[in-house]
Amino acid sequence: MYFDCIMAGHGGQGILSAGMILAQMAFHSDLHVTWFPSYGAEQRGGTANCAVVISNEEIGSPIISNPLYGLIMNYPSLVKFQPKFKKNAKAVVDLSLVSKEYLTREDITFYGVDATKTASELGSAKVSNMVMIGALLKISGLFDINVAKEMLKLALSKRHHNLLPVNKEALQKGYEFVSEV
Amino acid sequence: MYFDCIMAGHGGQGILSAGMILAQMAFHSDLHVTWFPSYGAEQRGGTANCAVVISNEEIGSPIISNPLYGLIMNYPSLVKFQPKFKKNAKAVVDLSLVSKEYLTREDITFYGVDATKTASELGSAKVSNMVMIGALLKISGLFDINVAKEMLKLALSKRHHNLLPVNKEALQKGYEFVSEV
Amino acid sequence: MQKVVIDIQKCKSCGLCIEVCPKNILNFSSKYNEAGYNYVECIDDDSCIVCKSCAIVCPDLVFTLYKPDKQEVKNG
Amino acid sequence: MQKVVIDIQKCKSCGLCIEVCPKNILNFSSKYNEAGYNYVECIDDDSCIVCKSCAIVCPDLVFTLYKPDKQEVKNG
Amino acid sequence: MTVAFKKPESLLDAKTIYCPGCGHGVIHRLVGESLDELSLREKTVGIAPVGCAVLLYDYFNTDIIEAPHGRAPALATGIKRVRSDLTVFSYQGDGDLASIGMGEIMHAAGRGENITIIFVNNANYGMTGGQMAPTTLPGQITTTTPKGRNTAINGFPFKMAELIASLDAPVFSARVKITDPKSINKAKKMIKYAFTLQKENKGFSFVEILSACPTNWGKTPSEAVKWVGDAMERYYPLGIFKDIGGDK
Amino acid sequence: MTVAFKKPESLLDAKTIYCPGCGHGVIHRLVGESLDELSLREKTVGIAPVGCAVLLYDYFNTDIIEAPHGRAPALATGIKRVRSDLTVFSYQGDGDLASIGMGEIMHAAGRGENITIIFVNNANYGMTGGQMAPTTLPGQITTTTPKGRNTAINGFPFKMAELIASLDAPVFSARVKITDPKSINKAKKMIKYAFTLQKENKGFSFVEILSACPTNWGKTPSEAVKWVGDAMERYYPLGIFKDIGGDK
Amino acid sequence: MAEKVLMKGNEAIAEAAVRAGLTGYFGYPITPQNEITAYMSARMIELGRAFVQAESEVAAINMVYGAASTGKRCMTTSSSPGIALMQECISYMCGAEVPAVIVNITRGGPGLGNIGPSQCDYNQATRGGGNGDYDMIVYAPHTVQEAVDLTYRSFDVSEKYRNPVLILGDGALGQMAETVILPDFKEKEKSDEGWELTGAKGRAARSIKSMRLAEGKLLEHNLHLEKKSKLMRENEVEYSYEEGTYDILVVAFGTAARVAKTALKNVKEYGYNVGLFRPITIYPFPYEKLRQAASQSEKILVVEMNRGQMLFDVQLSIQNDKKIDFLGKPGGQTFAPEEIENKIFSCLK
Amino acid sequence: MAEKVLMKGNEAIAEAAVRAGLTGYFGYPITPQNEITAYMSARMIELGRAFVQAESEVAAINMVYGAASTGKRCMTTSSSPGIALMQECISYMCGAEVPAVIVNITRGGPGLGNIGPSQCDYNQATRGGGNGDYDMIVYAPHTVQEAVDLTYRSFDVSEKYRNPVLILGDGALGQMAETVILPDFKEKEKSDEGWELTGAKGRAARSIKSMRLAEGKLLEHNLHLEKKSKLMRENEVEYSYEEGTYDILVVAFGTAARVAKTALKNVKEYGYNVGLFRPITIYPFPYEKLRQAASQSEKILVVEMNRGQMLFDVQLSIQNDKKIDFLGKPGGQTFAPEEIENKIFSCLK
Ligand SMILES: Cc1ncc(C[n+]2csc(CCOP(=O)(O)OP(=O)(O)O)c2C)c(N)n1
Ligand SMILES: Cc1ncc(C[n+]2csc(CCOP(=O)(O)OP(=O)(O)O)c2C)c(N)n1
Ligand code: SF4
Ligand code: SF4
Ligand code: SF4
Ligand code: SF4
Ligand code: SF4
Ligand code: SF4
Ligand SMILES: [Mg+2]
Ligand SMILES: [Mg+2]
Repeated sequence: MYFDCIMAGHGGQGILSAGMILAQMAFHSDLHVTWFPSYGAEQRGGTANCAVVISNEEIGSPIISNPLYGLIMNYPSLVKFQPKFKKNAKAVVDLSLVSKEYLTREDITFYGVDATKTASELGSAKVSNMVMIGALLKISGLFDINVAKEMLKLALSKRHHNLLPVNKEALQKGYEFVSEV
Repeated sequence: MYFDCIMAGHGGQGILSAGMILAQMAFHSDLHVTWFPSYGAEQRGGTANCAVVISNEEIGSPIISNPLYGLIMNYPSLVKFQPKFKKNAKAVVDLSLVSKEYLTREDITFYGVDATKTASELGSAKVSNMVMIGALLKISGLFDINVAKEMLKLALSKRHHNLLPVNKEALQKGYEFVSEV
Repeated sequence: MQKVVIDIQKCKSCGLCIEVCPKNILNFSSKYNEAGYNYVECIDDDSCIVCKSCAIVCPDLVFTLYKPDKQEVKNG
Repeated sequence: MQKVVIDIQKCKSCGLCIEVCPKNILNFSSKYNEAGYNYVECIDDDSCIVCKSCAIVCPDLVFTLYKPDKQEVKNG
Repeated sequence: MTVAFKKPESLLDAKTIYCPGCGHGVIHRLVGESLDELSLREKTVGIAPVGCAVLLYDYFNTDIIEAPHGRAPALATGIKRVRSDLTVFSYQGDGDLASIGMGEIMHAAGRGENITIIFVNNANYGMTGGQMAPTTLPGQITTTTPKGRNTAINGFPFKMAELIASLDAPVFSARVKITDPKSINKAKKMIKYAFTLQKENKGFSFVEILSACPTNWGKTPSEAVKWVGDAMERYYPLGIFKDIGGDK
Repeated sequence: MTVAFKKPESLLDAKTIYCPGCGHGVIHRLVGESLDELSLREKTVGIAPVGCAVLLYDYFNTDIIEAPHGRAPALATGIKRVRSDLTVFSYQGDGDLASIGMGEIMHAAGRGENITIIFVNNANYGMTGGQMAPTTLPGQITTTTPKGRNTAINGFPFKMAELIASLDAPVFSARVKITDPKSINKAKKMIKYAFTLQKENKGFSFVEILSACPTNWGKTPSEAVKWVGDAMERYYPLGIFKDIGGDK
Repeated sequence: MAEKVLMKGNEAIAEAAVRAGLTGYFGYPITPQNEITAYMSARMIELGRAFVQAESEVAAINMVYGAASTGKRCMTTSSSPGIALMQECISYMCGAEVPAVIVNITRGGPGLGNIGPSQCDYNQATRGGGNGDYDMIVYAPHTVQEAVDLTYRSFDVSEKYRNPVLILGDGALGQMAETVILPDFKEKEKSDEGWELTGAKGRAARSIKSMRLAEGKLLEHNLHLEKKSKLMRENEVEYSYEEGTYDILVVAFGTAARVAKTALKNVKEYGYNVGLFRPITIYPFPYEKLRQAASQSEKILVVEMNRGQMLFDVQLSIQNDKKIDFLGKPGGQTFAPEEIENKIFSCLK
Repeated sequence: MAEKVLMKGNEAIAEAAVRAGLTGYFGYPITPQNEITAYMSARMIELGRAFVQAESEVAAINMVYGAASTGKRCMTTSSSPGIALMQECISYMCGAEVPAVIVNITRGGPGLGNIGPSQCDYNQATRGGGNGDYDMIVYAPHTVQEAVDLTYRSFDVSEKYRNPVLILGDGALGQMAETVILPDFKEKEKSDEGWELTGAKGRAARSIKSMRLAEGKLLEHNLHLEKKSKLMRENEVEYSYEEGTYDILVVAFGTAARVAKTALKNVKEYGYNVGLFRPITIYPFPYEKLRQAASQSEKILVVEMNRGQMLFDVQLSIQNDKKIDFLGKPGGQTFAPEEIENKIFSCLK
């Protein structure tokens, strides 16, 4: 079993913690996992990204030049990563922020979900990242959605446990609403 | 032809320039020559020394661990260098400042001259170093005393040329007065 | 010709110009530039008094401003 | 017992103590110590008033000074 | 229509990597305008720091050299000493100038090098993600003072403009802010004056600029700018601390 | 007879390598006496500079560590932070402290480390043979200012005691001289007070001592001492520039 | 108390040091190791230990030098240019025999370079840029777990030899989060070994110094240091190698080695007989073992994220340049496994 | 105008640089090179050129970096610990491609060591302690005359490669006076090569930098630097060697080589067949030539005033450790000829 994914968006969207939550799920499933963030000046200008690799074997590079999966939460990230995906890769895009016309590569499959809008509707713009994760779980089959919801408790730090319900709901919505573009 | 000599005394005695004058003589005789001074913190506490090597061939080390000749102008220098001389070395000592009883090594030949006193008598305490050089020329036969006197002009910097006569006289006195201890 | 020329690709949506405009004629567009920022637009160029406040506070040289020549003002 | 004890091996012949002694009882010896300095000696220990000036200005801790106990002074 | 405001020639037409609302952009422009107005662009060498402004050469239309962290005043000294006809300025952040570069700035000032220092005080290390700088305010939270700068442990901020002014050689040292059009225009005046002094071979000039770093302060650009005029200005009074440009 | 004057216990019974009339010897004694009188010898770590006093460990009867040139205040910081029960002092020359070590001294002072700095200002680099120091007087001839220090080229001397006093954290900064019994006794008082402040955890204390370097000044010891009280004192006024030891 | 967590390399290194009994941390911010300094600023203060954000890397290492001279466990961390600035003091510490741990989370060079993962400081780490003859044990971990384990042990090793130890990581190791088992807290205070500066109470005054002015003393001291180096070379060599006879033996350390593992796995799937030799200590370098391993393999491929630095040590070890091929990537970036695979295939041809 | 004089090594090096067209000298006092700084403080000012006594070695090299970026010939000089402090900036200069000349009059190390002559900075000079991959041409003169000649040429070479050049001497070379023929003054201003910072008048603005943040750019830059290094290795190797078949071939550089000459002369008088291989550039090292020379000799004896640093390069060259013997003296002092003679005799047995 091998999974890798690039997650990208702008600073305030919780991209790095979305990646970390996914990594925590893998960690609690006793899988090998690496999480690798963009760092330093790269982060300035507002974009952030991270790479998550999950495997049942030792992981070589934590950095992925040509990802299998993508989670794209703004336009500049699409510009940056669209050319890099492996052939036949799958990418979830937040359609609230990226318009479909820019999804130009034909050898990869794009999936869309209105993450930002959905999150706002849930009453917390901050959980758009969880909507995206929900969608990613669906298209990748990485973890069962219910197992994932359970693992959220372990992945979220204690002081955020009051936010568990809304996060679970966000996961669920993403899982449900995602569809191929 | 190979000659090496350690010259040592305290700071004010013009030890380094005495060595340089000898080196200049060799330079103007188209011989190979190196002059190597004590430097840095070594100089503090008032002692100074230099090593002069003169040869008709390329010179290896400018630093001499076991000198063939010595020119000793105070007691601490005697303490420092007496043990280092090569067997059968020859050393001139300023008897105005070092008493004979300290000249203990029996496998080397000591020569004495009252350099400081002689210089004072010549009216210039500063030329005690030249008295010593005169003595050294005598015991080493390195340069003919008259040639040496002539070369003084080349060896002394222009602004000291008014001191040529007294320096020549000092050379001569050292040459004359030196005797085995 | 416009008085307020906005280089939308440079705008970073910091909002400082909006706050400082005495005529309240600057506002965020609903559109995003290439860098993903919803840039500023001037919603009423006519009202601009070319006080330059926007340009002076803008960290990103987004603005170029033109002053009508006296003639033009008269012809207003 | 002497009031002014001089560690001749440490003296560097700087002369500062000589200048400062109010009783003018310090002077260069005609002899040299191991380091080659003609060291200082006290030429009249009796006159010393133990003002400590010499010891205070001496950079080389050459001096140890003793004060007569009151008793001794009286017995002079 | 005539142009009322446009990019100075001393700047390139470039998008910067600075965060939204960052003060560096404004300061670049003020320096650029000053060089333009004094006709210095073509004989200027600027020195980029290590800090958010490291890419100065992508933004300035003048010759630029990148200094190792903190050493810009030494580079400036070198350049000016062998090419006294060039206008030389260093552009430095507070970490760069007041922390690792303390020795170099003090000594360039002490020698009275005929150079101009543009000192951007944003009360933290911007580029590396918001650590405490020598200028971080008491109580200010940064990534290395998670409970706020504690003066008992971290010591007190340095007031560089005053420090420089206290030395004998510098001719000009001032502190300005860039929070609103008026203060920005004033800052511009000081910067231009600093370059004028250099042009007239008067000697060392130093302008400290209080500047916003919204990203690392965790503030919106507007909040950040307010904090400059509020908390920062309270600790770092504005003003001219030394000006002997006329007397020298 | 009772002992009226003897070597303090905090010094070893050693011949020093210092030149005749050098000020370092007197200063060593004053530090040693202060440590003795405050019963600090057994819990002291001193820091030797790179300079003529580099062999401090051969002269002090306390633990001593040798710092790289100029870095003594950083070592002092390290030691004090992990062993706040120790008394920590650095002993530094003017080249060491004010030239290469400018950054370290300013920042140790800025942090207000609870340490004591003994700063020996002899207006030149003694150990390396008499080059210009940051404290060399205008006009003073050294091996690197053969025509005298020219302030137009070499800049102005730093007045370190004043500079340190101008910072917020330090509790004590003073300048003394050691030219005669009276001034030496006064210097002793200041040094002892500096250590007292440290003992009472008051913070950073700094004593600058004007000191003779007869060898490199090309003067006799007596002339050199006179020059300290004359030319040097004129440029470097004596006094206490900051003392908030009581208030803190 | 051993804990299994998912943790960033930088923070894991910091926590390992804390658990090893770190008493003083002194550092200056630099990417890609900022998380260590940030972590320590909270953690050390919380534990009542010393944390100082130094004014520079020069100051940081000098604070370590001072603090460690008291016998306390101390550490600094930085990245390439910051480590360059520490060279003088590292040389002093080796000369003065003061133990401490230094971490270099390497970035791309030379100069300001970039902030990506790199192995371009191998020479700096193993040959030194400080003045004089000295050696430091240098560990080159390739996973967060190994970084933790080596950091934890490095304090003991540095004290054993009274010599600083360097941990050479890179941006990838520092930035990535991975599963790691954290070691227990070491609680015991170590006893006085006779050199620590603790105040001359009830004993003669001690000194710590690198200078030896008196005639012959520096020679003596350097021969003493050489003896210690010899002991290091005899006792501290570490490597990872599976005995075998390979068509190609890849030699790589740190992050390059972990990417090479993936590449080798993939190549093996094609049925090729390929192996990995991974030095864990790069000083002392496993010359002997590599020589022996190499003698059993057809070809040696050295893979480094630089222009070829460990390559020299491999050449020194194998003494047969013709057998050795090199794949370098000096761009402040990691290899993709395919790059290594392609090189292996081209070597196999 | 060539002049024959008796001159101290330090002063002769200074005068050679002046005659090569030095425009800016920046230095900080340190023994045993103080005479250079002192000499320059008078000489440069007298000629209306720039002399600055910097506040530190870090400042000095950064002044050189700045000044040299204008295309002017610049120089700094120091000794071991001072050179250690320059490592970061040297790395920057190599990355930013700024030519200049750096002189190291080596003293005993590590740390403060002593102020005697030493060769203990060979690794620092040739492998670098700065961060990242970079190379510097390093000349190792063995007489004052050679020091003068190499210093004089080094400016041209540094400009040819847009890279700093290091002159590696030692306290003996710097302090001794010897007969030397000084070269003529170079008068010609060099023309603009397209990189110098001189003000953007009538041309696009230029920049000098070592950073390459954009993806792939640092890789590209380092491959470009590697190409330059390759050219250096192809074109700049220098050595002194008399072709022959020797029982013992001594390999030594700088002051050790000159003492070895005396020793070899003495040994030859006993009728033995012994020779000297003396690298003049230690980077690039004469690997090829030494390999060839060694193949004709029975035994190789490496002689260094350190613990064995060039030794590695000799091993890399010869690839047969069994043939190589070593005589080191890491005490901040020169050899006496007898020490080398004795070692040769014991090798001859
Ligand atoms: C020698 C060295 N140390 C540390 C760094 C890491 N570093 C890069 S920028 C910076 C500080 C930037 O802060 P500041 O100077 O205040 O500039 P700002 O980004 O806030 O404008 C540091 C520490 C480096 N590049 N080189
Ligand atoms: C890094 C480094 N740079 C330079 C030196 C050479 N050096 C030794 S002592 C010294 C200056 C001494 O002057 P100062 O600090 O004033 O002390 P003093 O000897 O006058 O008491 C210098 C530059 C050194 N040892 N290390
Ligand atoms: S120039 Fe003044 S009025 Fe016009 S848009 Fe700008 S701020 Fe508003
Ligand atoms: S100030 Fe400039 S960058 Fe900010 S919103 Fe206005 S135009 Fe955009
Ligand atoms: S104590 Fe006073 S009186 Fe006695 S010798 Fe010393 S200076 Fe003279
Ligand atoms: S002051 Fe001390 S060293 Fe100087 S002469 Fe007097 S006793 Fe001797
Ligand atoms: S981090 Fe701060 S200083 Fe740097 S660009 Fe962003 S706002 Fe500006
Ligand atoms: S050189 Fe100066 S400071 Fe050094 S010991 Fe001699 S007199 Fe004292
Ligand atoms: Mg800042
Ligand atoms: Mg001094």
